Amino acid sequence: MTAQRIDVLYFAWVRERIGLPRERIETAAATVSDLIAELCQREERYAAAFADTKALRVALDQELSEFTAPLAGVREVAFFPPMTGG
Amino acid sequence: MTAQRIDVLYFAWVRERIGLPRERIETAAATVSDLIAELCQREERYAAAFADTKALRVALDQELSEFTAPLAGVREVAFFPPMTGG
Amino acid sequence: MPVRVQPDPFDAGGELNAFAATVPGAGAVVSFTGIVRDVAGGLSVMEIEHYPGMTEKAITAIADAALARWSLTGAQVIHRYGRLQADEDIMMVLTAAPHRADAFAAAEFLMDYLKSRAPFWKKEVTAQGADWVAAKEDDEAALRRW
Amino acid sequence: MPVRVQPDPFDAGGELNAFAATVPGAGAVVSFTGIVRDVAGGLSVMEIEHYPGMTEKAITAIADAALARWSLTGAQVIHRYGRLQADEDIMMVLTAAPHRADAFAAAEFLMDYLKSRAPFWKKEVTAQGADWVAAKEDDEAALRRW
Repeated sequence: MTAQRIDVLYFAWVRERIGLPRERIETAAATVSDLIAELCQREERYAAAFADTKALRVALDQELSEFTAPLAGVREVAFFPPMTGG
Repeated sequence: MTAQRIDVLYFAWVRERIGLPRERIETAAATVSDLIAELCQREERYAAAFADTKALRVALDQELSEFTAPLAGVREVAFFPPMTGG
Repeated sequence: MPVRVQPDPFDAGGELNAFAATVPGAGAVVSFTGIVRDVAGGLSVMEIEHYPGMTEKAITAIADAALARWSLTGAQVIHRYGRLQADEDIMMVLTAAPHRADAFAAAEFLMDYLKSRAPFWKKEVTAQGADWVAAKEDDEAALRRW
Repeated sequence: MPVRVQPDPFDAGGELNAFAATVPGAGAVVSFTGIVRDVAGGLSVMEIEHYPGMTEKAITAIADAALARWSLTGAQVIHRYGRLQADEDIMMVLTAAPHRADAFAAAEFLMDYLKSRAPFWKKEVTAQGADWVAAKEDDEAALRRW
């Protein structure tokens, strides 16, 4: 897969651990899991945020999705803990 | 059982069929069913109102009760169709 | 557990705010408003008859059962009687609880019991005449889940 | 199906009345108000973060599912974000239907989905520090009944 530019957003404690609310990433990751692996290799704060993906949720272009989902054509990926609305 | 004075109340279509909302009755009826039998012998309009007791409910001193319940000491008996509140 | 049985209209929104102001510790407030429906079209008035004395007693008993069964910080029932027009509010149930499941369950329980165990009778008056609303088997069935 | 996501306070009673005025044919209106609880004591503020763009989309999808599943004459969701004090209203769900069972079921369904599927995150700030509210297993379990 060719590289693409994706906006990656972080919310709640994921945002706090990584230290920023969003960033634009150039990546050739095929799936969400691949993207996480790539981020974890960058810096310790990413590895800390993504240490337990069971405690995380992902949305692709603002729709809840799976870590196995392909990233082809996706413009926005968001990582966050389980939601606590209501 | 000795005779006692009881206020008998009628609501909704029971009241309309009998033609009055309440009356005081001197009766020696031992149970609600006995009282109904006694009323039915009085006049056709009572017989009409009490024709189908399955369509009726009874309250003794303002508590829902059974047709087999004794009347001893009861001061107020009310007859009405199934309730339609709310 | 305030119970009000009255002929006068009430303001549902005002009642909700007044109730919510009196239930400290609530995380959840549920309100139910029952409204006169003109089901067949042509309803000129709905007459609601009740049994003064028994009505308050029966509703208080229903509400006490709800307070005993769920963890509530408050509950309130308002029910009108007399002559009502289509789209007027008939009655209102309000419940408050630390957690939403309790507030919802208690409100549904109160409604189910009010429908079939509080001494009210509805009569629909149209140009064609007047008919007492028949009790629904559904409403009797709803009681069996509690 | 109006969805409002806003930082500003809202007036629950006023919202109930405004909603009820827009749902002709309703015999039943249910409202749920969620309120900030100071569970442990000492809450100085609750911060609610959300995901602008996805929030409205997610709530609209949840509400469309409710409208498809039950016979409703209307539904509305209001949810705040930002900084809230104890006892402030966080959010409100309103449903209207010809029959009460539909209005209740849809309101509970909307609440269950909003709790776990709308992108909001709560943080409790006390003198001792700040903690993100953990999702409850109960809330996830509540979804499985629908």
